[in-house]
Amino acid sequence: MAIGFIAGVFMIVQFFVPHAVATQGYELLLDWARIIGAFALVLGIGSLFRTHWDKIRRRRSGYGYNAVTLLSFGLMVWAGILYGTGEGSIGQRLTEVQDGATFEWLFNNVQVPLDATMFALLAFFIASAAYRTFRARNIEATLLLVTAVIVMLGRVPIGEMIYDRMPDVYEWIMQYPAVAGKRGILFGVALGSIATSLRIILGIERSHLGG
Amino acid sequence: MGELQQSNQLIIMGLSLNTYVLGLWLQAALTFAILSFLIGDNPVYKFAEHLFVGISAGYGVVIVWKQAALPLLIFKLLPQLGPTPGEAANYWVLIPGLLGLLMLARFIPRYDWLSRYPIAFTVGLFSGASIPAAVQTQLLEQAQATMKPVLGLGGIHWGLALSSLIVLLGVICTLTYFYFSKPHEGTLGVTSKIGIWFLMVAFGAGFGNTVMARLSLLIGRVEFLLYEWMPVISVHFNNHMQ
Amino acid sequence: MTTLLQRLESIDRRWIYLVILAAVVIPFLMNLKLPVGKHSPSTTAVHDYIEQLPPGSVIQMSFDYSPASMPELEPMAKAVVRHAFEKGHRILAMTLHPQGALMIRRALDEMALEMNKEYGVDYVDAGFKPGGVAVILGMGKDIVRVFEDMDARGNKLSAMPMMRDVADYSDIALMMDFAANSLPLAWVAYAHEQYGLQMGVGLTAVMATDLYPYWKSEQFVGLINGLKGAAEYEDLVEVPGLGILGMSSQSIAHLLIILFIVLGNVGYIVTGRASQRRT
Amino acid sequence: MRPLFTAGWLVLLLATLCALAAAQGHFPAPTQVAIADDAEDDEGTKAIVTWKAPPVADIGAYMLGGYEVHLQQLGGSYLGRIAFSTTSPAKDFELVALVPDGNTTQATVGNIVPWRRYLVEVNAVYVPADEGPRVAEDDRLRWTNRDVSRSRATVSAAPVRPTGKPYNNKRTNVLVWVLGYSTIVLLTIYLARRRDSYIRPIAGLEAVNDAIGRATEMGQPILYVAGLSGISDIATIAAMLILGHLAKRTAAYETPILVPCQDPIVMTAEREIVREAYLEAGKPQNYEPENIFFVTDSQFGYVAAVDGIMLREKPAANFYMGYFFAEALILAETGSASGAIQIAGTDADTQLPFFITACDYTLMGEELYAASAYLSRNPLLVAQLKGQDIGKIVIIAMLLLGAAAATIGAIHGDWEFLKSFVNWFDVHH
Repeated sequence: MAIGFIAGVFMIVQFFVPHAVATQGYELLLDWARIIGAFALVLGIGSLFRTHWDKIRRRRSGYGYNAVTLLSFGLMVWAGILYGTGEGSIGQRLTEVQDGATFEWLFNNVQVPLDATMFALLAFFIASAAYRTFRARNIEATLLLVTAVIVMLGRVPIGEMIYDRMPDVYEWIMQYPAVAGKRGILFGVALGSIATSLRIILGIERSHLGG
Repeated sequence: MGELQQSNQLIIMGLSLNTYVLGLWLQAALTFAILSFLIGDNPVYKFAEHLFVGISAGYGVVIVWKQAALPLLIFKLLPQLGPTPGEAANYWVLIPGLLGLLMLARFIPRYDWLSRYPIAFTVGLFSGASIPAAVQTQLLEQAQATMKPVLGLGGIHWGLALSSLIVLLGVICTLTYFYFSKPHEGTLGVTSKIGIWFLMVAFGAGFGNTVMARLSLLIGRVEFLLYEWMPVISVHFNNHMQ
Repeated sequence: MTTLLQRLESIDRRWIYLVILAAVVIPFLMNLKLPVGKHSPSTTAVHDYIEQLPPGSVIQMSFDYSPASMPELEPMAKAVVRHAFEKGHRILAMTLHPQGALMIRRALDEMALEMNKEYGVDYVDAGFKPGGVAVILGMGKDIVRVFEDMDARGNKLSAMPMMRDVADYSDIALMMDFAANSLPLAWVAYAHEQYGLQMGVGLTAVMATDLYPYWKSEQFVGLINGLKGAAEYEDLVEVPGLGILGMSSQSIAHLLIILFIVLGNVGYIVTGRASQRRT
Repeated sequence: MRPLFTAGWLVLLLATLCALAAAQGHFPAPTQVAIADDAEDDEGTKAIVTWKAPPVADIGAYMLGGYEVHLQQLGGSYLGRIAFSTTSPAKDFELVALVPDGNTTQATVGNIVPWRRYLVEVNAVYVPADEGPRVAEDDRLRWTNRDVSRSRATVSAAPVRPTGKPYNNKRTNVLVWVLGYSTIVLLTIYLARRRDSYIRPIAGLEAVNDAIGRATEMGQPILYVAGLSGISDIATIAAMLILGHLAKRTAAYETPILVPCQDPIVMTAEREIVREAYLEAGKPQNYEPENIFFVTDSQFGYVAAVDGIMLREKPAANFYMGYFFAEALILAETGSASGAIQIAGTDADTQLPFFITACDYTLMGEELYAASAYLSRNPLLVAQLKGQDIGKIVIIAMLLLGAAAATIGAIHGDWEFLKSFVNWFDVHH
């Protein structure tokens, strides 16, 4: 579609133009994309409601949990937008930019611990993944596990007690061989992503538009 | 902590509760609820998961409303509602507003094809932006970092030169692993094999280097439970004992 | 023997979870303080730099992290604050991270209370300032103006006794940036390179790997690397805290994971041979 | 005696003049005010104002404290924030800068709209000599002296029209790569039809059919996660293309494919892709848009929900394609515990180690972008891979040349062309 072509070409061209018009145009279009994103979120919320409301309506097993989702969603939107800081008329609250105390309380005491704990699960998963899969099956797997073990030892004082130059070994691995592999990936990724972008801008690839 | 003084008293069913303390209990309960996932799926985790989805989706809506919809669209069209009431309305934002509305055409099956326009715009925009960015940060910067003296001549330390040579060979071999249009046999077979070795070293290093960061996250939760929540429990117990 | 190893190979992963949980929790419960080992030169460099500053020097600290990286960065921030206060230095705290304001209150206010330091005289909390590079550049010209003459508590910055001695970067002996992101790069590029501000950094382990070369090239006076660096710093100031405790957890968990890997491989090799014999 | 006599007269004369000037409120004004485009400024938003100091610097108890610079825009119209032509009536002069130093005769003014015409006027400011010039801390356009006297303003002779520059020549190296590589890719695509092309096997993609087959046999769905970086990332688009090919195959087998989404725009595009796939497979009646659904835009909220889906819906195969952050291992470990076949593909180099260890097959980096070509065998896409391979050869050649240049440059420090070859790759952000 022409609109995608124009937007894409503009973004490439503006990169090479230092003029204020180019930088302002760049920011303008990014703002536009954010506005479109805001509308798209309505679709997302529509989908969320449909998924959970369907299960509640059909009394599918465990529909109580779906009610939890919808209620907590409503609570957060109420606290953040409809109630706001709790001052002024509903119209004033709707256009309030600062967050109310209730909204912050919910965020700090519900979302933050959930986020942090979900993230912390990784401590367990990283251990079990290492245990299950670090097997010296062949050269590749052996290289993977030996490097991982050396690097892990390089990070704790005990590594130094085993071999006093462990931190240097760690440093060398991180700065040279590991960088080589990573850089190879980055080069390939750059080539692949640029080619894909070109295909999209030129309209050779249009399956994301259903065609 | 300092928040203690600022928090309000809540009275629920005759029990006087401090919102700060209530928050700590809630945080602790949700921490345990998520950790219970490690034992297996259970109603407590399921509850926490559904709560998490609802709260975070709600949070997302509030943030988009306050940080995108209001300042970028509504205050531009109706400045009298916003922080700078004197400013003139900017009707150009009607263009993205219209594109956004086309997105909503999805709700009307007959016109849902209209949503292709905003999608084409967004995808085209970011595709275009990504091309020079990829060249700059992934090609040029990385290429230059690889161009180092690879022989211990002219005052270059041989160890450093050898390390740089390893990086150079490693990058080249890794690139040949990604070569698609020829079978990996003969020389290409050898170099791509060495390339995989370098990849594996990189992955092993990445894995080992991340363990510490991930354990720190768990330590963070443990510290919360031990040093923020536990003291509150002991205070409560003491109060009840008296 | 073989059956035991076989069973070990297909062990329920929940046992592993339990062992990791124990490895992390027990050091805290037992107040276990494993030896810190040799101090890294990059940590010692920060310590020595603060040590040699004349008493009363102003150290600026930017707490550019959020609750997510608190376990790694808070222990080191507290240790550095303690060291600075002990030496009689003054601290100007600030942050470029929206969630950093809370981090300042947690790390700085608590230490100030413990060490009996007076707000406005010994330390000032300028709070969060949005704008990133613009803030860094602006502070090179006029610090009070950048913060619009307002500290995090709503007081006038210019009214603080300490701020009378602080106009711009030339009055700051050292800037410490505690960060879990690439903000130190902006500080280096704009404050160090353009205004000659001496700076040290305290980083999460993941970021430290990326920024290590800047210490090597002497753009940082020193670098405190994750919990390990925090533990070393606590050891240097001789007040063990959450850094050393956390590092003990880390050490034990690391060793256990390595042990798991070794056990798994022993099991794999032994059972692998057994199955080979069968075929 | 004579010099002293002359000096005495001069002082007297000067004092009289000053007293006269002060008494009449007449302070000398700067002369030769001019405004010019800032040649260093690429954006076209800055201009340089110059003037000559007034002839007399001290007047009684007053001193020349500095200057005030006023700008006048000569009209124009806006498109968004972009300015065009200059026809509407001029605005008033507006104070844009204080120069609190009598010795300065130049100022740079910013915030100018490019391509508009501007006039400038400068007046001198006189302040009590014992105070010196003082400017308010909170408002750089306000003097805080107890008394401020201004001369009349001198207007610049001609207006300026700052233009900025159309091209950033520090980015030529990027332009060369963009143009060169695009040409290679487009040429290979253009020449595509000429011959049949080979693609080396990609293990993860050979396993796709097995995974779908297994799900069909077990009568369980397939789970597809298209990364967490949203529509702004090309990796997500690559992942959506792979989804299209997968959906075609699952449609044929009538195996449902669950696609939880974290970005609503991605969700909308994916629905379109999957619908089209079902249409092509001849089973449009089996397409269920509800299977492609929005969860939440929060990273870990999304992961919590997807983990729940894995344990409750028990998909037989999990696909993770696109860009991932720390959640990669949470997803992959939960999936592995639930016993699903797992195929991952990502260009996130930080997460590859975790997918490699916890998944059955992993597409690494560029393989993610090659996947849609491999799955479709579309000659255009296959040709694009050829273009990428030529790009690799060019990079390898550059690296070898660059390393050689650096090595020889270390020996012959004075061979400048070697250094300039390596320096050509410098980037300017």
